[in-house]
Formats: sequence, structure tokens, C-alpha cells
Amino acid sequence: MSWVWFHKLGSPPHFYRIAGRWVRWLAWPAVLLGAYGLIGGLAIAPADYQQGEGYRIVYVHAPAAWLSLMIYTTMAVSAAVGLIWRMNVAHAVAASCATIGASFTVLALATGSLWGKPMWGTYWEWDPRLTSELLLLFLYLGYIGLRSAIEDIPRADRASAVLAIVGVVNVPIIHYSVVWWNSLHQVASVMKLDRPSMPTSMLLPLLSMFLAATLLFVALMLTRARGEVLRRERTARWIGEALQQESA
Amino acid sequence: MSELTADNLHLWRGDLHVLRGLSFSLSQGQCLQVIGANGAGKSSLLRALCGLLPLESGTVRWRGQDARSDLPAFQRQLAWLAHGAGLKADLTPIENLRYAVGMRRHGNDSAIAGALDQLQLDRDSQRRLVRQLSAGQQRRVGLARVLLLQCPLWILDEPTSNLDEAGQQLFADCLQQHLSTGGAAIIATHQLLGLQGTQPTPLELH
Amino acid sequence: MNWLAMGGYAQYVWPSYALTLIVIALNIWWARRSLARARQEAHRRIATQKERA
Amino acid sequence: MDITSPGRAAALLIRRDLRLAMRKGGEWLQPLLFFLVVTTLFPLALDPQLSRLRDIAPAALWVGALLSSLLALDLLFREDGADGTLEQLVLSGVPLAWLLLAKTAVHWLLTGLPLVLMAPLVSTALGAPYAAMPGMLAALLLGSVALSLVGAIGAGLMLNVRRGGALLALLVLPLATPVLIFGARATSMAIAQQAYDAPLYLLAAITVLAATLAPLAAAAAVRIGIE
Repeated sequence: MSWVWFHKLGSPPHFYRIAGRWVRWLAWPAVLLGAYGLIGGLAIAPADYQQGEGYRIVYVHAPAAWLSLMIYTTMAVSAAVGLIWRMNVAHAVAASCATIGASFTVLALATGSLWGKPMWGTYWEWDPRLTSELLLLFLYLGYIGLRSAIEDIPRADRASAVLAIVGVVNVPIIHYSVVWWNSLHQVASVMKLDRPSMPTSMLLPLLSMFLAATLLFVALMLTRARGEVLRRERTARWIGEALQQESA
Repeated sequence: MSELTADNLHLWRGDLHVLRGLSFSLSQGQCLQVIGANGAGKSSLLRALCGLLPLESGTVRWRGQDARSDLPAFQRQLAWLAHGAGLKADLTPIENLRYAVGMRRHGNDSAIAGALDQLQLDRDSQRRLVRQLSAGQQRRVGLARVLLLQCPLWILDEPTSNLDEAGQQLFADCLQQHLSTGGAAIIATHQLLGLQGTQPTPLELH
Repeated sequence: MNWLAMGGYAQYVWPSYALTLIVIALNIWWARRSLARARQEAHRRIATQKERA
Repeated sequence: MDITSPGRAAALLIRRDLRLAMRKGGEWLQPLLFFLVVTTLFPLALDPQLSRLRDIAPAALWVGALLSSLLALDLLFREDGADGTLEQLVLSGVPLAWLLLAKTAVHWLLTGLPLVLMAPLVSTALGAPYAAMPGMLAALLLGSVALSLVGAIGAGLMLNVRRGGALLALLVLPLATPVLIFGARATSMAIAQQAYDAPLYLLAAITVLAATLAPLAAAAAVRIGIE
């Protein structure tokens, strides 16, 4: 029955073991893909005919921006699963996503403004993408703030799950409001991201950076989720054996 | 067939395992008295039974049906009296009861006044703001709400706290009347309930 | 080594990559620390439960 | 068993909250006074020239409206949560989202509407022409409703959480940015006597969305909050 994996993943001891293995399996491809992306982006790919070498920042900015949104969505989906099916593992995953997502949102904002300086002449430009990214950061900080304000873990899980779900519903609304707002005031300054044709030597490193970033996130998240599962586990005997097994 | 059955209830408060696989059943006309040291989880158990606090595991069945499957229907069957007054301080007892009972069923002012008289709250206090009443008087207004809701199941947390001797006797009579008409009750209190007929069954939490 | 000069954009490209490595390193350190701390807590909890049982 | 219908229960709840507000009038005036104070800060920060003020009037009005609705959220659940009546609402058997919609309606009536009624006075002081009034009032009416509804979610989440006014702002303000964007835009177009129906329609869409979804989220938040 296809749902078996879903229930098996739901059981903390199983998740704790599986996640441990996945972290090891994912770490290496992430490093390799990342290395290829970095070298490709910095050295092999030709300069952009308009922006010259400054364009190479896209190889870190785009994956970071992609991660910030993908992580928030993952967080909201696992929070919803945790709330609806009352699965502690899902809440553990949601709790693990928050700080990783916030850190990559900050990275996306920083690399975005560093990229903006040569293009727009200023470090901060109320560009629709950057502004949405900033508001996404506030959503993250609100989530992290609420979670840390409630001591009781199960209650913090449920309250922050409601916030994550409300937040994810609002992300597209906020984004398109900002795009609408920006389009009125000045010419849309399109970031050199959605270019029609990109030579493969430019595209391949970018794709591998995207993949590396995603694998890195999953590995990071699963590492934290294993800890979060332990914190949510009440008195299960399995913790004892799992810890002995690990340290042995 | 019992009114309310709970089996294998587990509940934690922080990392304190307050309910460890608790099971019990409650039939019509029966009163369960929950006793235990402070912090043993008496209030948590009662709030969990009402559906205010989610249980980590275990089920609560009301007349054979899982309470959680249709929680509003189950909650309409019970009257919950918390440790606090559960009243608006800036309303009079009559106004409080008109709104609190009106939420559930069509009450009318004469029934409300009747209930307050039954609990011997003098007419003058019935029209003063709850803020100006003593804790004992506020407790009587809370008990009047429980009477007026006319629910088969009472779940009361320290109902006789702040009540004087006469008040406790009044409550005992109301409880006796409730049980004799086939009602059931779960009460967390250390005081003797002073029932005449069948004595309350103790439920020990340790 | 004009590659390092990044066609005049060195002051923007290199900080971006440096920041990226910092954020990645920070996250790795955070993740491992939170797992280690959770394990210690679990150890302590098991110890206290053994006493109480 | 003559069970009360949700409609009648909501009406009762509205009457109860209105009666309570009558008895504690002062408390409900504070958000309005806060709005007046905040909007008078802007001219002091800029300069008294009306033509210059006209440009920032939408910003002053809408940032003022946003902050005062945030301030007013404390009046929504905190007292009911403390005295145990919120628990009784949850146990009433009437759908909680419906009851919270009624409570939010009263909350808007007492903190949102006065603000809208005061806005013409404030906006004239900020140099808005008389012709801008209808557009501005429509936008503020819709916007304040949406703010109260979205704010109710934040208020629910903050139940029994350590005094966190700033956290409440951090939770609610990002969700309120679309209201700010479309509301301020409609107001500035109204002031400039341009056609303001585009942002107004978008604002109305957000308000309708908030009216349907926000109470559900607020109910979930309250159920968790009173644990």
C-alpha cells in the first residue's frame, strides 16, 4: 500500500534511523554538485554580455532565493501534516526548517543587494523580488519568534503550525501585491534571472547549484529533525538503544 | 451502558507524565470524585475530558461514540465549571447567565432568577456587577450556570471552593438532584461532597 | 591574475561567495549542535527516568 | 432540547460585547486617540505646507490605521481568555469560527469604524482635497475590516503568551502589507482625483478573502491558545 512509507516515516524511531542514513547519502552529492556549480559559475561560464563578471553572483543568489521560498513551503506543508494527522515527526521537520530558511533568506537579501549595487548603483532597491524576500524574512522571524515564546513544545508546534499555514497562504498574495505596487511606481527593473536563452555552459552550473542547495537543505533539516524528534519523544525506550548504537 | 468511558488516557504537562494510561467509566446517576495531590493533573484531566486540552493518546467515548468524532455535539452535552469564575466582571449575574446560557439554549430571565434564588443569591446581588460580589457569591453564579444548562454531564473543577457551609450544602442538594435524574458528574475536589445516597466513586491520580 | 579582479566586480562577487560559505558553515554547525544538545537532553531524561522507575 | 442556532448565539455575543464596551468606554477609545496622535506626528516630522503634506497623507493615514488596529487587538481576546469566558465559547457547541467572526465584527465596530469616521478630519488636516473623501473612506472601510480580521489571528496566537506586543506586530504586519499597499494606493489616487477603482477592487478582494478564511485560522489559534 503506497501509504506505508508515510506511516513508517511517522514513527519516531524509524525516522531517527532513516534520517541519519539519508543525511550521509545526501551530504556527498551536495558537496560534489556544489563544487561543480562553484567552479562552473566562477571560472568556466562566460561573462554576461551586459553585466560582465558581476553576473556570477547569480550562482549563489538564485539558489538562496529558491531555498528561502521552498523551505517556507516545506515548513508549512509539514506543519499542516503535523496539525491534521497529529504527527510529531512532521512538527519536528517544521521546527527544523525555520532557522535554515531564515538564514538563506538573509543570504538571498545580502547577495541580492550586492548584485544590485553594480546594476542599480545602490545597495537596496525596492525591486519586487527583493521586497518580497524581505517580507518573507519577516514571516520567518514571526514564526521563530512565536515558537520561542511558547515553552510547551506540543503547544508551540500547533500554534506555529497555524501561523505557517496562514503565512504560506499569504506569500503569493504579498508577492503579487508587491509586484503590482512596484510596477506602478517605476519601470520594472528585471533582475537578470529569467533570461530567455542561456548558453548551457552558464545554465548547467546554475542547475547544479540549485540541486546542491536543495540537497544541502534536506541534509541540514534532517540532522536537526533527528534532534527535534528526540526532544518530542516522551519516554520511549528506543532512545536508549539508538543512542548506545550511535556512540558505540 | 455507561455514559462516559475513558481508556488508556495519556497526557503530559511539560515533561511531567500526568496521566499514565488512565481508564475509567461513568454511568448515569454516578459521581466520580477526582482526588490527588496538587499538580497531579486533576485540572488537566478534566480539561482533556472537555476537549479543551488535546490528549496525547487514549480515547474518550460518550454514550459509546468517540467524543472527538463530533466534538461540538459532545460539548453541548456537558457543563464545564473551571477553577476561575468564568464570568464577565463588568456584567451583573443575570446578564452573565443570560448570555452564557443563551449561547447554548433558549433560557429566560425568570429561569435565571429562579436558579440564582435556588443558590440563595439575594436579589440585590443578582443586579450588582459581578466585580462587586464576593468569591463565594461568584461561585454560586457559576453553579447557577451549570444548573441552567441542564446537561447530562457535569465536569466541575473545585466547585465548592470559596463556598461557605450553607453554600456547600446547597451544592450537595443540586448535585443530588442532578444525579437522581440520571445525570453524571466528574468533580475534582478534596472536600466531602456530603451526598446522602450513593457515595461518589473516588478516582485517584498519583 | 585578472580573473580575481572579476572584471572590476571583485568587490561584489567575492563577498557574495564568502557570505554564502559563511551561511552554509553556520547552518552545518547549528544543525550538528542542536542534534548533539538534543541527544544530551535525551540522555539526561533517560537517566532521571531510570532513577524514578 | 431547544439548541440555540449559530445566528442567535452570534447575536447574543455581539450584544454582550457591546454592553461590556459601553461599561468600559475608555478602553475602547484608546486606539482612536492613538490614531489621531500618530497622524499628527507626520506634519511635525515634515513641514506644515499642505501641498507637501498631501503627498504623505496616504502613508500617514494607513500606517496610523495599521498601528492603531494592532494596538486594539489586545482588547479582542485577552480579557475573555483571562476570566475563562473564552473557554465557555469554545465549549458552546456553536462553530467557534462563527463566534469569533461576531467578536471581530464588534471589535471592528468599536475600533475600526470610529477611525474611518475620523479619517476625513485627519486627511483634510493633511491637505487632502474634499473630493478625495469618498474614495478614501471606501478604502479605509474595507482596509480596516481586513485588518481586524487578520489581526484576530495574531491575537488568537498570542493568547497566554508572555506579554509580546512587538511579537504580535511581527506576526500581523507582514500579513497586513497587501492591505497597506492597495489601501494607500487607492487613497493617493483618490487624492490625486484619478480613477481609484483598481486598487479598491483588489482591496475588496482581500477583505472578502480575509472574512472567509481568517476566522477559521483565528478559531484554530484560539483553541490552541486556551490550552
